[in-house]
Amino acid sequence: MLHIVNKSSLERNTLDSCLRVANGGAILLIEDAVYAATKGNEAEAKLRDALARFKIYVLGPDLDARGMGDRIMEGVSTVDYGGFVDLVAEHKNCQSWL
Amino acid sequence: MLHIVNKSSLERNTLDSCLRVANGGAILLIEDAVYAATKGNEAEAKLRDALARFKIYVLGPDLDARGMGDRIMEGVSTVDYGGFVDLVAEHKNCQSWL
Amino acid sequence: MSEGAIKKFMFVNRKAPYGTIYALESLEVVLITAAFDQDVSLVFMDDGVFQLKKGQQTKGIENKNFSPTYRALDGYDIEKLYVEAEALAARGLTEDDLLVDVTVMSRAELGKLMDEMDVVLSF
Amino acid sequence: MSEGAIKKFMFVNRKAPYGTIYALESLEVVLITAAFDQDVSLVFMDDGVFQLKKGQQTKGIENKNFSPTYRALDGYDIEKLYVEAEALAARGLTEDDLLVDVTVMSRAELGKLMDEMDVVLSF
Amino acid sequence: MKFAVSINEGPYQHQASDSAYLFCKAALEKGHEIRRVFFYNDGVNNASSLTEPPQDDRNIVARWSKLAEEHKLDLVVCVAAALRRGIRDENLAAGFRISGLGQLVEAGIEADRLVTFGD
Amino acid sequence: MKFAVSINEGPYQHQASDSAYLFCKAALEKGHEIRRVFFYNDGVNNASSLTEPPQDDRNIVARWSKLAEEHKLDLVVCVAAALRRGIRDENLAAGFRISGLGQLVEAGIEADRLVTFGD
Repeated sequence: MLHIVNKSSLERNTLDSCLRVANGGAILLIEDAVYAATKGNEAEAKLRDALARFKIYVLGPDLDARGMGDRIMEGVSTVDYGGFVDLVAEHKNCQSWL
Repeated sequence: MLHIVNKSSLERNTLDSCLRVANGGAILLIEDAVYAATKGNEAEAKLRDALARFKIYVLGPDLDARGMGDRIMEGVSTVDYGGFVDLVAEHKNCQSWL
Repeated sequence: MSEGAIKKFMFVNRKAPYGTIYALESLEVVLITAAFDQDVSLVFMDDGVFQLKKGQQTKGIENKNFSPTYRALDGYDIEKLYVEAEALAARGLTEDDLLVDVTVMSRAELGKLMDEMDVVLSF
Repeated sequence: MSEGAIKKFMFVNRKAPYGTIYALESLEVVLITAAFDQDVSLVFMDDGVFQLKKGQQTKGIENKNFSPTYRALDGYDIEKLYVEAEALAARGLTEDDLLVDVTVMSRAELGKLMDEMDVVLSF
Repeated sequence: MKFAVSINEGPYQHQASDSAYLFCKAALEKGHEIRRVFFYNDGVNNASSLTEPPQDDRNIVARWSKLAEEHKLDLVVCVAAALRRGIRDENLAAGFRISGLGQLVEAGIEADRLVTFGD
Repeated sequence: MKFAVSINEGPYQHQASDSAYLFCKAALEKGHEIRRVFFYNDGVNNASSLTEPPQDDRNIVARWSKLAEEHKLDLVVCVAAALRRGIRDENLAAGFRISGLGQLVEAGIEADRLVTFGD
């Protein structure tokens, strides 16, 4: 299953909820959620732990828009909108954690 | 100064930000923020500590709408919209933590 | 149109009522989805569990109390209501506080259920 | 109309850019407030510090990069830019990452400054 | 005392406009003056004359229009925000007017208190 | 593959409509089908023909209309949500149609994947 998260984990609880409840699969961080996958962010350790259970992706255009393109943490993969489409297609189902 | 918070502290960081930065004065919890002042909520201990530094109010109509009117924690005062107006008038300035 | 296909729809309710419209709009889709004879599950987690709290009185905020609708779900054969145990506990609530009968589940069980769905809508 | 009154306006920016419009709309009010010859302070705290991050490139999201406007504030005599030290640290940022010169303050100092304002607008 | 109010979210989706309305009503009942209500960001959607909520729900737009008429309130919609969102004179509800962001700043200067309602 | 997309927020205030648009464009470029785009909640405000963003900004509504024309997309606006927010046939942009919530459920049934964009 693909989990899509779009809010900064330092502002809202959606990433935490996803990590707490979701049963593995993939997580795609888009919009303001991309900050969670950047080096030095308070969420970094949490994300690193999550890499044991999830494949984690971040939407590159959202990362670049926010000037964070060069800060992505290790183990997280960058995709473009085409990659976003592929991720949705490859997984049996998806959920946007709004 | 009057600090107005309107989001649940279990969903967003606004109450935490307010408690972290604000320098005392009064806090009014409205809309979904009222849950923070109810017994048994995870925010209860945090609120109790805050009572040492802030006078804390909760908007009664919002509490009643959510069926939590009988659960308000000790030390927090309930006001109606008229009381909300009084609080704004009594304090030199106010801020909505959006 | 649907050619008799039945899909598993899950509605994930994570937000408190009245502060935003999502809880109400979720209910609207739930009712329509049942009318399409689909397999409907409702999940209440995080602040979404507050949607089911007994005793909502909205006169003071001049808004409509839509919580009685949860009691009516049964009449539309919507019976799969799941509540996150950890969410209830973190909010000082117990099953007795809720308007309707629900199945309380651990977060792990909920995650597993989610995986089995065809369509997951989050509100 | 304002009869020469000068008030202390503070704009509290707490949200990341582009995910929502608030950062952009805050800038609009800031510019207008300066045009009214008011005393203007900008505070960046929580995710609001990301608004000042260097190197924003918005072509990929087909949105407008409004971050150069922060560099232009100086030209409107808007010079009081305060950034929460703890917020920077929690996001792996340093002053070198920021587009403009700012005064980095502790949360306690920010709280004190806030108390001295006449009007506080939060975005 | 002179209050000003600013609303950043549209009707129904968020409680902001409801809370602001009940705040204004209470302030007026207490004999305060509402110097201006400023609709900014999605708040401009509170001014659409085309809204038609279900019969059993509150009519947020009509409620503002009525309050404005009864108390001669100045309801100002931010022109730039309104253009972005499709609010113009042709779909502007009674009691509202479209003007610049300067009206918000002016309200902040002239009022004793400015209270913001948002998301 | 057949996709359906649901959008819960209005233009400009949140990135939801931008993200959904770029997702749809990428899916179409890859040869997928977009079975329907459903506008729900404040998402209905994406369909206002009266929007007029600043010259140097993207025109979110026009962009959807253009994509719909080029790819014969079915852009459906929820009627109940639209009435609450003042979107009607008289201010409906080209390429959109107003219909019931059943259209969202139907899209969920008929499409292989339903992706939601919101706040």
